[in-house]
Amino acid sequence: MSVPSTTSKPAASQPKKTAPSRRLSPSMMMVVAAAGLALYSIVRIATGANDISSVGQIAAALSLAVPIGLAGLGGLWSERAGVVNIGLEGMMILGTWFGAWAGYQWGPWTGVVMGVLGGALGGLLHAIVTVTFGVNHIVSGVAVNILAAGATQYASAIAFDGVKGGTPVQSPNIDPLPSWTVPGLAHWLADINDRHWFFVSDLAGVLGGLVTDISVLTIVAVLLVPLTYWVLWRTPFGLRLRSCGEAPIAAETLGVNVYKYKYIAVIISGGLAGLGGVFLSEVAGNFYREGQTGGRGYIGLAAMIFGNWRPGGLAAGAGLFGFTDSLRLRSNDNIHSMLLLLAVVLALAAGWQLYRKRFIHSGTALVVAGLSALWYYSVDDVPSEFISAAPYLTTLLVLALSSQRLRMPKADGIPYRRGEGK
Amino acid sequence: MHAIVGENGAGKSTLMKILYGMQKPDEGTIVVDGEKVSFHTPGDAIARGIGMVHQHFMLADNLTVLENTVLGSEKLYGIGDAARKKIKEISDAYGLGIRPDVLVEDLGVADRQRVEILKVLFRGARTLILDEPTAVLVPQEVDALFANLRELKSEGLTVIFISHKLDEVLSVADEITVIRRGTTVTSVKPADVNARRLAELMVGSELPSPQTRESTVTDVPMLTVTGLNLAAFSGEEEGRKVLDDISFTIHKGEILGIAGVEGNGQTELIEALIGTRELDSGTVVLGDDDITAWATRRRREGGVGYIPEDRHRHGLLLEAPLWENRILGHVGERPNSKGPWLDPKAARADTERIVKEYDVRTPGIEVTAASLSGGNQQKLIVGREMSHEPRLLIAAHPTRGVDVGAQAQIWDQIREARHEGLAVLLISADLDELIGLSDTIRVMYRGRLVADADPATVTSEELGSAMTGAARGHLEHTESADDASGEEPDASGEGAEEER
Amino acid sequence: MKKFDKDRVILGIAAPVLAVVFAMVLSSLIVLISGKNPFDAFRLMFEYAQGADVQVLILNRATVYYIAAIAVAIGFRMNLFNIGVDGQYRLAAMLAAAAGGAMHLPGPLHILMIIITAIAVGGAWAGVAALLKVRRGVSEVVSTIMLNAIATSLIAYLMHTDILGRQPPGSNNVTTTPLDDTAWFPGIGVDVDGQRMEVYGFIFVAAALGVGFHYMLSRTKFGFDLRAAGASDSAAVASGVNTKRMVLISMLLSGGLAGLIGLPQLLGETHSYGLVDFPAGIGFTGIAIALLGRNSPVGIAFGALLWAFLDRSAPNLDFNGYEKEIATIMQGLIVISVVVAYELVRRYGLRRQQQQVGEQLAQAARKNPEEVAA
Amino acid sequence: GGSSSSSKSSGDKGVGLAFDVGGRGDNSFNDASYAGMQKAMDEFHIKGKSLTPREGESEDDKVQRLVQLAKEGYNPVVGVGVVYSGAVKKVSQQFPKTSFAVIDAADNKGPNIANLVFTEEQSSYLVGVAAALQTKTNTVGFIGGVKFPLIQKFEAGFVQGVHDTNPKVKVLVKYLASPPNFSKGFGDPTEGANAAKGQLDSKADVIYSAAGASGDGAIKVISQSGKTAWAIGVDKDQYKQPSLAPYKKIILTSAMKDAEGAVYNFVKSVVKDKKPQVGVVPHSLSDGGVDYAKSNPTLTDNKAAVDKIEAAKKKIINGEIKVRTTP
Ligand SMILES: Nc1ncnc2c1ncn2[C@@H]1O[C@H](COP(=O)(O)OP(=O)(O)OP(=O)(O)O)[C@@H](O)[C@H]1O
Ligand SMILES: Nc1ncnc2c1ncn2[C@@H]1O[C@H](COP(=O)(O)OP(=O)(O)OP(=O)(O)O)[C@@H](O)[C@H]1O
Ligand SMILES: [Mg+2]
Ligand SMILES: [Mg+2]
Repeated sequence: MSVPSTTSKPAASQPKKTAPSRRLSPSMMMVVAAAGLALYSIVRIATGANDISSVGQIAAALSLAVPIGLAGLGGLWSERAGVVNIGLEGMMILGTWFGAWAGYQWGPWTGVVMGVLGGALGGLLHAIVTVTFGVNHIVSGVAVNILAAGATQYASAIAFDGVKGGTPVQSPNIDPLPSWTVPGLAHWLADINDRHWFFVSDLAGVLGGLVTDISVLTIVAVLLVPLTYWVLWRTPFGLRLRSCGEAPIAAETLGVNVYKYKYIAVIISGGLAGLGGVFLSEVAGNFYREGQTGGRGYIGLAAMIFGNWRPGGLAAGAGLFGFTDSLRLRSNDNIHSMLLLLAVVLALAAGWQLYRKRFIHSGTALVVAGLSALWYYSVDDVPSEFISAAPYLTTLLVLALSSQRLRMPKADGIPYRRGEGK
Repeated sequence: MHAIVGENGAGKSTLMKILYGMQKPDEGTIVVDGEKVSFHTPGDAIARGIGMVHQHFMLADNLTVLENTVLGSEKLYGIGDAARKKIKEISDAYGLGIRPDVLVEDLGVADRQRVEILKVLFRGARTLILDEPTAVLVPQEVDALFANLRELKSEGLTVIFISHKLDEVLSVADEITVIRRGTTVTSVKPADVNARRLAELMVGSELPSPQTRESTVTDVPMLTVTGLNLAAFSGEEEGRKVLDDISFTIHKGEILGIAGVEGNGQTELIEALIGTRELDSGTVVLGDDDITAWATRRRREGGVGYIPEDRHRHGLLLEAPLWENRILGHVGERPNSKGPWLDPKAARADTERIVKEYDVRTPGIEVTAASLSGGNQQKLIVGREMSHEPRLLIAAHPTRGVDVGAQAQIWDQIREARHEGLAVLLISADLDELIGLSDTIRVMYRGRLVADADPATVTSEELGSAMTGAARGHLEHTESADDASGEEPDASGEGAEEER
Repeated sequence: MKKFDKDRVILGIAAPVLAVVFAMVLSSLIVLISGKNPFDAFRLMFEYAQGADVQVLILNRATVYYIAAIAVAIGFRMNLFNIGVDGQYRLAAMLAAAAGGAMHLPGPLHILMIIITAIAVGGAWAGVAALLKVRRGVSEVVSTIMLNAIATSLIAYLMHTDILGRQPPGSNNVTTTPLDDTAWFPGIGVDVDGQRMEVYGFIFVAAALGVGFHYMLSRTKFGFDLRAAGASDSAAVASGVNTKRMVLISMLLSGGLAGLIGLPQLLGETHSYGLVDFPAGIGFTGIAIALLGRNSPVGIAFGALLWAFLDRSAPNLDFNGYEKEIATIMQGLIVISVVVAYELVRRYGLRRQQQQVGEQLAQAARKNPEEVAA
Repeated sequence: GGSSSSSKSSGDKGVGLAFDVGGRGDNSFNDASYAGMQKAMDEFHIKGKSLTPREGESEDDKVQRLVQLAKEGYNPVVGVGVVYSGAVKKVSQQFPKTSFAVIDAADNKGPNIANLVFTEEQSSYLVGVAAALQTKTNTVGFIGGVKFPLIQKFEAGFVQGVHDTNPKVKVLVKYLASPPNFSKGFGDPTEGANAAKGQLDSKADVIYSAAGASGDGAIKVISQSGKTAWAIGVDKDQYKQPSLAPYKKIILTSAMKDAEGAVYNFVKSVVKDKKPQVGVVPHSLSDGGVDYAKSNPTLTDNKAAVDKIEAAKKKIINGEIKVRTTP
């Protein structure tokens, strides 16, 4: 099963720069995805946890992945231009607040614009501090987070208290943004999904989740992934921007105004994180609420690193997180059934390692596989605390199992001063 | 073709950066084509047809050659096929042999140098500034470069170039300007001066006299290396052998010079010897100890001195004061520490000593390493490594970018230590240095030691041909190779220079 | 040489002071937006902090922040970003509280055992991130973010009443078994209006940690290697530092220290870990303070005191009808302006130093040729 | 935010109220407590002050807040929420002449402490009955904000109410977060919405969320699901909550907890009656301290259902039904 593969199309078309040896052809990828889905389907049937590939599950995964993905994209823009952005959380907070503040007064679309601008404002601050003053990027990001939290709380008390439907910690309601369900198709897919057939229903669930009750912002967010790829890797603008993250001094010698591109990148970064915030306050909910972002900015950052500073990878990271997050939220059985999936996957991995004559790896995988199978069969219910931890554990597990050869932009996080190149 | 020469820190690069708009002059004028100009950014200079190849590579490793080339000038041919076509065109016209779609990080230095030149040509520059373009090239490559430059000149382009290699300057320049401590000393025609006179103009005083050679080689082995093998573990060439069955012995009092084009395994050899790279196979014996399994710290404290090729990356903590840099690499040794404790007082005192003995020009030991000039940084490193009575010294490009005066000093120190029984592994791109200093020379090519030579008789050109893979085995001196015009000495060579 | 140093000291002090003033000016503007008098706001904060009781609270808070920031700083010193201090200290405090509750030992030993447990747990939890980084190349930023969340779940699970938790009758909280009074860390009594208040005895531990951190960095071989690895990875490796081992050790140290963060409260105040009311988020504050104090033990001490002051005097704003978020905003502004000020001063200092070096060398050089010529 | 005027010192300043995390504006029991204080202030012509905490603060912050109130002469002083339990105990000893109350905790003894507690399990039981009667799919859901004993009381009562009414009804239980993630559990509508969606997809058609503002997300999703499904509110009559007005039709009922009355009564006992409440002051079905809401016509028009709920209520009051407090 792979939600990632549904959202990470750009990864397939990326040039042979990263990990040159293991590019799969599109048809191979389809085969792998299908095999994964089949395996997933078997687990579903074996466990009876039909929700794990239901239309609702996929739709929820998508909507939970969107804010994380947007924050991650924000991180990508900034870090590709060489500015580490730990301030995404703060920029996201600004997005939720400004989105709601404008949204309840002047309609949701104004809210979207203002939310993006609010996030961009956070980006601007980060850019001034890191680019103009050359301060350590992490300090600046941490300060942005503190300031954004403090400022929005302060502003809520002024702007929302006493307004009808508002309180010092919550904005009044915002009218909803449009969302669509593809008529006919969605219904038909949901119907097939409900039959719980092998494979076909799961496929229908995946497709159905992508055409059911899709908010306009979800569409925007999904489109932003290939768009980001296109802009950053296929346009002169993107080339210049990335050059600032790889070798700013070299870029400078070729007449690139490094400051300008860093500024643009960090401001766009803030805008994207802000859009993620707007998604929370206008689509996922319909009001601003203090603490609403709940650390999603950090998760977005993690998704970006998970995705090796590439749009496809980060979409996969956000997708994985959103997917497990919705499994966890929707039903306790889901996570229980994942134990079996884990056991099966690890058993397969063990076989593969055995084939490659790595006996220790193989043994470890087999033991863990056995344990999780044992766990699956010995209890009917995973303690709810472990269910809460599932998305985080999964992320960690995937990272630990897939070997990471992280390739961050070379000059990422290194303060740059014009005219100091030797 | 106008050459600029001068000591380290004379202001050559600074002057060029001003011409290129990277720095602003306090006063003065620049006239291009009879028109007074003032540049605020390199962009302005580029627009005026000025292009510059910098002393240090200005390339983004993680971008392709194509991307590095079009960056900043995307308006000309876009960033796609049109640009690729143009690059091929230029590459073919000047025989640069450029592959547009490889990552720069996978290129060797010579290829990078060509990419730098390509970048300039791509922009249609009429005035070329080349800041020490030859420092990392072997003689054949230098010749090829100059051939290209002559061709450009014949097309009406202007070339300004900077070099510390005075023979080179004399052979190609039409006019030479000497600068010293930021001012022009004089302008001369190459015909009117010789290398010695030029050097004296640069330094402002007489040069140290040439060394006398006396052998100090003993027959006590100090370093014995057998069967080193190492495969690349990443990148385009995963699995290729970067060290291929390397064996050699250095005796007490011997300097073994390794010649080779950069990227042929020298770096890996050094890493293997100081223990920062794990070998696939092979043994390293220092004196009587098999140190193959030793960690770096143990090796260094066990008598391996190390002058790294890149002092900024491997030799210094730039933001730390000199006395802390004196501790670096020898933290467990006296006078730097006692037991688990540092002894800053003793370390400071010893730094003072090094500064005095090795003539490190600094106002004090509390200044950061970054505020010293490169030459003085290098002297500090040499002083530090020599202070721990090494049994083996690994010296990689010990005088790179260092001016004539400091160079002589460093050579003297190495010789002196050799006299007292030090074994030295010398790796250098400066063939004159290699020939002048070594007792034995081996040539490294594609991870193998392919040739050896007697420094007393061999010429740089002969070495150069072995370095490009054109010659193998024991290099016997032949009179015909003395011809300085730089024909390939071995016509049957594979022309490996272009191959990669 | 002496002269630069004096200048540097003056600049070093002037910079943060000016920055704090600058932050206050900006905050004033923000107070003005809400139509209130900023001077009153500051006056309220300062007056309130005059009270001995509030000062005790400030010291106590600063103690906790100090430990947290030192824990973060150890990582930063070698370019490791341990966002996981938060999870490390909560898990450590919880398990140490449970272990301490189960033990019945004489005084100092009891406390010692609890401290050791806390250090071990904090270190182990950080060790997971360290191992993942060293063995699998997983960025510690990602892994510690994840481990924070996992720690939360693990704590909640372990606090089930049939595992380590207990629910006092009538209470809606779950706590660990209260510690015997042999495990109570003695505080320093302060008499406030006839009422006894205590400064955490742990303040001495914190101070000792600061001194230890300072000596470790500046006086030990290990500290030198740590700083070298932080200043230049490549140079450190060439000098014989085993970076993987260094990552492991510094992460373990960072986590071990993080384990101590919860102990002042645990041993000096609550004497049990409460699921619902044990403080959270101190790890994040620690990051801000470490950065504010530029990862130096002395800087962090000032940072922690300043932060604690703002924290503790903010309630008086709330009390007098001002938005207490003003204090949070000031904290953010102070971080930015102090750090910007330092950067400007650093740059200025570096330029001056280079110039001076250049001048002195030039002078020397001018004399030299004459000698040679003579 | 502070409230009302800050009068000059001397003697009694009026009521001091220290909020739980979330503070005023949580549309939940902080607000209800505040309303109780306001009511008392108006009625007895006294002043008052309310103070808000930050998330993740430690016990001494709470102590500091209570001390500040008591020291400035506020009397009585109310700590809203479990988290004030230990702090109230400490501060009450320091200010023996001040009356303190803590809401939601019953473990504090002292001559000047009142423990204002509620039998949330009872009201939850009643809405459980309502849910069991309303469901067509024989599946209902419970969403708890943060898993800790207080919220588990809601779960226990609800599940028992459902099963006592119709043992065949399945109850899906979901907690959104663990302590100390209160803002995620109680302040994140996204979490509530997704949990509710999941339960709806698992065929639940009545969902009871005890999850603060996260529950608002659940209510929104239920109303927009296009299915015939119902929400049950918590703490106050959410049918009447302005911010939920668009969805009120599907809010079947709410398990109410009269924090307003509790605070009011406590203040009254101190200010008017001069006989401060001390010890455990229970608020249960019998005194209206907790109850279920009868605002939605869907419920009230269903005579049979209301009768059954009322019958259960009587049985609980007269002790025939004992409601569990732990799941
Ligand atoms: N702005 C400046 N004003 C005056 N002196 C300066 C300035 N910047 C640097 N210097 C001095 O110039 C000297 C050399 O610096 P730098 O490292 O740039 O020299 P360099 O030309 O690269 O020397 P080398 O050839 O030895 O590498 C130092 O002594 C430094 O203190
Ligand atoms: N604005 C400035 N004021 C004073 N000194 C400066 C200034 N800019 C550069 N310098 C110093 O002037 C010197 C000239 O350095 P430059 O790099 O031009 O030397 P170079 O002649 O190229 O030497 P090398 O042979 O090492 O490349 C350096 O020491 C540099 O630090
Ligand atoms: Mg130069
Ligand atoms: Mg130089």
